[in-house]
Amino acid sequence: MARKKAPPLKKTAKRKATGRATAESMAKRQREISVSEFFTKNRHLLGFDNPRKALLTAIKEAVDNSLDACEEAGIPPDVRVELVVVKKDQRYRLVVEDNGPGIVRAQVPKIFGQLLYGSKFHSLKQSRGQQGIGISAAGMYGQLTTGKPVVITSRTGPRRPALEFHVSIDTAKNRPEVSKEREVEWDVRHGTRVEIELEGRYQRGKQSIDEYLRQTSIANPHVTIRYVAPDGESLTFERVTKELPAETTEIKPHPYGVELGLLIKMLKDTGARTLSAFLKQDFSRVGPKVAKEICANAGLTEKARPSRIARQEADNLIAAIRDTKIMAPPADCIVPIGGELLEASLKQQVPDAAFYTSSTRSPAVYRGNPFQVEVAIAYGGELQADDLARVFRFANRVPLLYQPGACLITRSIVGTDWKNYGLQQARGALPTGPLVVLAHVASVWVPFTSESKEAIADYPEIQKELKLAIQECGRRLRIFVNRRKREADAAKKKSYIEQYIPHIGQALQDILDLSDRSRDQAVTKLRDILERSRKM
Amino acid sequence: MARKKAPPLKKTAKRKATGRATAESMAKRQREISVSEFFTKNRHLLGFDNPRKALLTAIKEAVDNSLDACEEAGIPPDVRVELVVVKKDQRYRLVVEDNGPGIVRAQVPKIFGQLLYGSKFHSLKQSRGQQGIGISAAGMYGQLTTGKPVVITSRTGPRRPALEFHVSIDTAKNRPEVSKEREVEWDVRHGTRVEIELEGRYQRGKQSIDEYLRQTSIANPHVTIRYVAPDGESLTFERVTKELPAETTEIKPHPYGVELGLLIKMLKDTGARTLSAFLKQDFSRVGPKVAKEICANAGLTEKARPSRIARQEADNLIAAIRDTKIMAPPADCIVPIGGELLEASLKQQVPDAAFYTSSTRSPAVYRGNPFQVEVAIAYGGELQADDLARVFRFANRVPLLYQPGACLITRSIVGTDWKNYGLQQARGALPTGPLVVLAHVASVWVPFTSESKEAIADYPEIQKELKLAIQECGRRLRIFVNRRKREADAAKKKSYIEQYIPHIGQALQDILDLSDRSRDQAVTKLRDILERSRKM
Amino acid sequence: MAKKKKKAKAAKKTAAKKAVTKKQAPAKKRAAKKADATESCIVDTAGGVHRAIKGGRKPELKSPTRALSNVRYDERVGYFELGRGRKIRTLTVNSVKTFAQTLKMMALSKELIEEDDSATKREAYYVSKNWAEAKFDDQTESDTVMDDIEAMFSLEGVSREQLRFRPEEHGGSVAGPLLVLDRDQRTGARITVDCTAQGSGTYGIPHSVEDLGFRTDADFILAIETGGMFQRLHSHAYWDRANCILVGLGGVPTRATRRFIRRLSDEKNIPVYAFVDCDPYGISNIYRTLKVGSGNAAHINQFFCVPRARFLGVTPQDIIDYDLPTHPLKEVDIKRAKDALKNDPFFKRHKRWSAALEQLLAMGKRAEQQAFAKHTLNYVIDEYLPAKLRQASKFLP
Amino acid sequence: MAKKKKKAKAAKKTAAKKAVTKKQAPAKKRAAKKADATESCIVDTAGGVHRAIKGGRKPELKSPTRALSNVRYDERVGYFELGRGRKIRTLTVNSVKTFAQTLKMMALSKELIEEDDSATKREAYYVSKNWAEAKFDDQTESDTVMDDIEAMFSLEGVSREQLRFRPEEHGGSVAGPLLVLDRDQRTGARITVDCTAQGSGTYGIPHSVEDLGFRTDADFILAIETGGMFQRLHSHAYWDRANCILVGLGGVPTRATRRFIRRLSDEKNIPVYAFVDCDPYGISNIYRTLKVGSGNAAHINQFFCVPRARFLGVTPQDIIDYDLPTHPLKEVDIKRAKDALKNDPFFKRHKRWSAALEQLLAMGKRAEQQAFAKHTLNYVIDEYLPAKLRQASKFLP
Repeated sequence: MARKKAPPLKKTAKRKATGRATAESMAKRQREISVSEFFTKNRHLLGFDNPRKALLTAIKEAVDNSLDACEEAGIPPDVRVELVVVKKDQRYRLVVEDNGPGIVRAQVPKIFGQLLYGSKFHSLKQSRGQQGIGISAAGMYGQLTTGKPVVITSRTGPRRPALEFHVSIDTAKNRPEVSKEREVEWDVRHGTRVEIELEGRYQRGKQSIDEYLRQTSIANPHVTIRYVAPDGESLTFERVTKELPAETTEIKPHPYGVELGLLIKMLKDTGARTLSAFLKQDFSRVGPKVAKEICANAGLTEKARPSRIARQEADNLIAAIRDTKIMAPPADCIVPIGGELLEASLKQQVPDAAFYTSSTRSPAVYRGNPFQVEVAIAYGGELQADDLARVFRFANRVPLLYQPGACLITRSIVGTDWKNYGLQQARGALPTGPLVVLAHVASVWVPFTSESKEAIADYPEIQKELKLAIQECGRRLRIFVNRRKREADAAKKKSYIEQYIPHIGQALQDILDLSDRSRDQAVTKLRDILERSRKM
Repeated sequence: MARKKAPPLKKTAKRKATGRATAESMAKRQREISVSEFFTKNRHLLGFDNPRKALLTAIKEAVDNSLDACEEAGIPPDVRVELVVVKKDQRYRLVVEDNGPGIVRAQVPKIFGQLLYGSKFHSLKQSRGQQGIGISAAGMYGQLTTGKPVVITSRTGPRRPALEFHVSIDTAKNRPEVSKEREVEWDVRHGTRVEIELEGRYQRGKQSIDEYLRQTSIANPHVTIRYVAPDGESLTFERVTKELPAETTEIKPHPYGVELGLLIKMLKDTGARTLSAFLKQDFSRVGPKVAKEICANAGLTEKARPSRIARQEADNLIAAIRDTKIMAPPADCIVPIGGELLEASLKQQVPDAAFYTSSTRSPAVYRGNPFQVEVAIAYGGELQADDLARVFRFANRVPLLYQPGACLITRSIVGTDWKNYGLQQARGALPTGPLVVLAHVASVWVPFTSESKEAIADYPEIQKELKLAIQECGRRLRIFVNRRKREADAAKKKSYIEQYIPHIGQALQDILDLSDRSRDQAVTKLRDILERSRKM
Repeated sequence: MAKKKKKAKAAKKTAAKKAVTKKQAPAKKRAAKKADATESCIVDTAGGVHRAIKGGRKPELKSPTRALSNVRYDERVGYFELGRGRKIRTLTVNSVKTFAQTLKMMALSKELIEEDDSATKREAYYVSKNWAEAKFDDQTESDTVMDDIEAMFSLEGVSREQLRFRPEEHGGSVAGPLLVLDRDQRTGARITVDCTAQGSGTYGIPHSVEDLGFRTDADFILAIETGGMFQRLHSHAYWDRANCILVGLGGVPTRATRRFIRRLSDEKNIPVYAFVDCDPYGISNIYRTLKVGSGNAAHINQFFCVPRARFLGVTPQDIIDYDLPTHPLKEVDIKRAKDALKNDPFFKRHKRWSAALEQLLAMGKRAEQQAFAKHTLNYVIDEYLPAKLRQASKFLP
Repeated sequence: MAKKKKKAKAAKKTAAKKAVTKKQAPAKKRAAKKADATESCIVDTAGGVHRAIKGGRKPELKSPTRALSNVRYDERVGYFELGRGRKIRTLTVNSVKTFAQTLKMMALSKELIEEDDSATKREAYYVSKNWAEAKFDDQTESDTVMDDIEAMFSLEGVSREQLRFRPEEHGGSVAGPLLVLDRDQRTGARITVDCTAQGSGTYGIPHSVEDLGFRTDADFILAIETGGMFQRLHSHAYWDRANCILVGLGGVPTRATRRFIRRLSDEKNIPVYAFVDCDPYGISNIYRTLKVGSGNAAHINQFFCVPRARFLGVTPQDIIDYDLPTHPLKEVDIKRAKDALKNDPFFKRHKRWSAALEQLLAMGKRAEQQAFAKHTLNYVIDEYLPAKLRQASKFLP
């Protein structure tokens, strides 16, 4: 189709009077857009690109929530996941049930029926969920594709009733709508059960639900997961330990991670009366001495009223913070899985390797956020020797299944020179060999490359820790491989001596016309000499 | 650091009483998260990953807004972009000024101080902005990194005052705060001027501001852009035409693009009294006959009250729509640049090629959304012959500078067999040769791979149109190349005859001992024979 | 003109006959006659071109189609023969340059004959540098034109060596009871070279063997693939013990070596036994090429093939019978053998050969002719060759 | 034992002297002496090993370090000499296999000397197949051991050929006024081979030239790179006109050819002129190797280098003086020339050579020796060589 020619400018002017817009007419069309509407149109940003991925994402969000809740309440999680076929390859009903603390009545609608509602966004503490989007987005996707509300059953204690809610989202307002609420019989003491009907496609294999749950169990050795697949088969991943991870504490922001805009906001919102108090109360690791130093560096008095700090002064404050030496933030806000458990877990899921090891790094900091890295490897045995190494990636104990190439973990493994540890490796590729590498990044704020939380973004501080942990595992691997090789070598050398010394005797006899006796004496003597040196 | 061992389960129970959370204590921490807070923490989703990209993204959002506004008002856009160094390589002030209709007083704060506020999100109409995020996100980024509000100056007509606003965002509430508003002197008749101070890094080269403006000018031949760079140098991209693109009309959604969730919402919100009227009023391309057919297919009466349609019935309705043949949506909601203008524009920016051509496809539809594809190429002349082809990508007249590898346009060019058109091409790569390829996808809803709008997502319908347009250009290119080659061949043959026939004569003389006269006769005769045959 | 043509034609016939003659003629006389005949061929071809031009027609040159599809194998003839396929090259605007170069090259050939000189391919290329625009830009161009001329004249029974274009490559080495009748390079006087009188050295075959004569009472010619084996047999004067002529091929034999063996075996009517490695390369590339030629250069087979050749060894069965050390067949070996079984008219024709190749493939192994050293260094002289020669009638064809 | 050792040492000294002797001795006698000396070397080395074992020490073998860093060039000596760097190989658990194989290989060498036979590298590899576990798994292993032995014995002035390991490759071709004194392979009787009496054929240099004698009154030896040029000069009996001996190298000369030229020029005290292509390959790889040897095989240079060689052409200046057709220098040519200028002690030592290579690089062109055909085919005979030889004293060193 040829382009319709636009009218010349004169005509345009005329048309303006009749049809084209003015500032006033445009103003009338301006409207608020709700965040639900936004994400409805942009659902790929949340991991709901296609029916297959949507199914996995929904399960992931529900399971993450269950685990976070159980752990916060100090309950070793028992999670049951069931997937029921409504219409094969088109529509499924997803059920996730936990033994967690349950949810109080008033919160249920908002948690499941409003995007950007949650407890973790503002707190600096290690948890699976971060943004308060996940589970409500899953519900919204279900609603959009099947029209059905999310069904939540919750009981907060044995003596309280179990309540069932049917919750939808009013996307135009980003507000929950409860279409049904009733008491029901439920034979659990406390816990939450979520049912979502959604469009989806079920598939086994590499990025499947089975694989996700299996990896979840590796990174969460204290969790038991029961899974009933659409075909009715069930699968149980048993916990390796009953010990819960240590409780994490919430921390205040560290000064190094604060930008000007945030600082101004904090200055405005603080309850502190003086700048010095503000710095000490509202930040990690700022004591009287540090506060004093910051104020001095910024050319501000310690007694200054925070709400009166001007923009330019705040700017100086930022510069002053960067110039002041401040201790790294406390690390008890993050809890690694731990070497022993990680190895035990890996052994359970990858049982046939010959060698396991792990390395847990000390906590470190990027942009003021504490984080901690741990790596485990399994090597040899029945593992495939001519494939590329398999990689399990975790962030805050959640497996990452998509976008390995975009992920800092993969890049750190690829960027390590595995030839040093006796493996083959093509340039820019994973090492080749009977190897599984598991890496876990725990942080109060894991920097993902996108909101669908599939890959960890490039931060040099995190990469450094990953590399150090990988290298430590690699060095132990090299020791193992070398010991194996030495054992084989020693056996070979022993047989070498037996095999080849007689030939030396024979050759000497041929060249020097030795008697048989001389020859045999030489052979015996030579054997002694070599045996002696071998044992040294 | 060794992992702190979690206490055994018994102790946990005890601790629960003291420290661990309960449903009630958790409930207290639940909070709403504002969309501004969300995007502050996830600013890479909007294209503010790093200072260099942030600068470009901010300019892009401001220029997009200016162009959209001017066109809607029927005014040929004159846009002035100025970048002032506040602190080299750290902080810049960006000024974008247009001759558009201006913005009415009441709207200014919301447009610049609230995310997800805009006029285009709900309308199916081709425009640059879509979501109402861009310019306010740019302002928010500026505020976050420099603490300064956005300064907007606007005049809606020659007899109205010019108003200056200082607007910030209250990120906790996603609401604007106006810190200053005043009348100012401004010597323009109508227009808008936006000033943002922000952290940034200025760089020339591939993904630079210069390049973005140059490409914008290619795709918008009706626009004049003046650019003052940080070093004070100024650059002007003059318009090629004063004709504005034809005005686009807004369309209603097409039934094929509607999902169940949206349909239910539309049924609830409609003013229509009957199902038949609802279908006819609220959708494109549904007349009485089609409405009747849909109702029949769904097993519903035409008189049914829309608000009473149950979920299951709505589900049937969706199935019925998919089974009914419905005309493609009207195409006047999208306006291509047009072959002539595209070639003229390309010629202005890539002036030294030997050959230009373009192809504008008829509008087509993906998921109910009309779209249109156009492609232009420049070839030969002074263009670099041994480089890979250069690619200019556009979506709704906006240049796409980042993520070429993730973009459907790039993939369509790579997936075309350019050897057919006389170019070299390595497997999986762009063709090699003196070639520039420009592709533009216009649509009421361009599917981007991320909110930062850098690459077009994979839709087979769009890919097909892209390929057809590329192939049409390719075929014309082949004709051009072949004609050139033929002309060169003919010249070469003519000179061949002149050059080599004397040698035949000489050789015959040598072998056959001919006289000079015989030799010359043979040469003359042979020349005749060959000239005759050449002309046939 | 007509007279000239008749004379040329007669000469041509003689040349064709001479090329396969078995009667011995004094070298000088034969050489002169051949030169005459070759020159006539050139004149005749150029005359045809000239006549066409005078008649207002586009001149044409005719040569055989060079492709496996235009080859036939007849056991009685003994080598791959050219079929009837011909390619006509018409002088057109596109081919005018090549046509001119072809004629210039023919003129050069005539000049060489008249001056009793010869030139290598490379020299011919450099000569062309004086042809102004008609010069060759690189040697692959001139080689192609020369190959075309060779193919064209092969139809007249004239070889490239007769056109006085000599190959660049070395000839093979010869030792044993053979007198080569040649001429002194200085005086042109007849001389005789005694191949038993070279000491530990050898007689090196010249680049052109057309004008040589032979005198010998050897029982057979032993054509040997490797320099190492040739040297062993020579240094132990095996040629004396077995009354044979040793020819060291040094891998795939050069044109001069092939033509030397062909002429010697034809004129003296003595059998040729090939002694090569037992692998598809030795069997197919060396032996098969020596005996029947190759498909894609069939136009030269009439000059270079040695139909009398038989295969002494190493055979696949020898690997078993003599318990030879082996190497595994390589990918390329297996491909080559399978290809021979499937496509090669020679191996397809001879059941015993097909069986031998199948046996080799089944074993998956190959053996080198020097592998007999495993037993003793001179096992090949003391045991293997005598045993084999006692059953020469059973050699593979 | 002490007695035996003394005797061996004396023999060794003789051998070392003989290797550079210029006096002519009857071939038979010299051959026998050499064999004696070589055998003594082997016995002496093995004796050292045996003594070490008896003394309870780990036996050692000493060989020269084979690296450019262990090479020196002294113009008076005339070739790259080995430096003082030595590598001691101690018998350890790790090296026991190689050590056994080395001694077995030395025993084989002794056996060959005693039986007056020789073996190629490949034959030696096959002989090892009888060594049970000590056998070589592939020929690269046995080649390495043989190279080590060669290096080891080179310290005693004993060459690989004297150890009776003969190369696989062909020797070069010879024509011209030269009588080669040799023995009949059958009877061992003295015979003389006349290199002017081979007709159009040539005398082929045997694989081992140690026992040859020479008689000649030629003025010089002309060493020619390409077969085509050699054949042209031979077929026009250029050797007669210029009273020289033509040696066709056929590219980089083989060990036998180099040793032949070396012995002939040394014993008859006649100059050697190299006539090769004008490119870094001809200048560096062919001429430089012929004259002074190469850095990484310096242990054999004492046997194979021809310090008397001078460079006749084609020189970079010839390209200009004779207006030769050229080809552009290839990447690899440029790299090779730059490398020679920077690292090669020979070219660094001779200013004229550095200048010539610089000239070549500046022109960016190369020319082949057959390029003279551009003028006329025999221009090289009629003009170029005579002109050059009139100023032989100006040849590049």
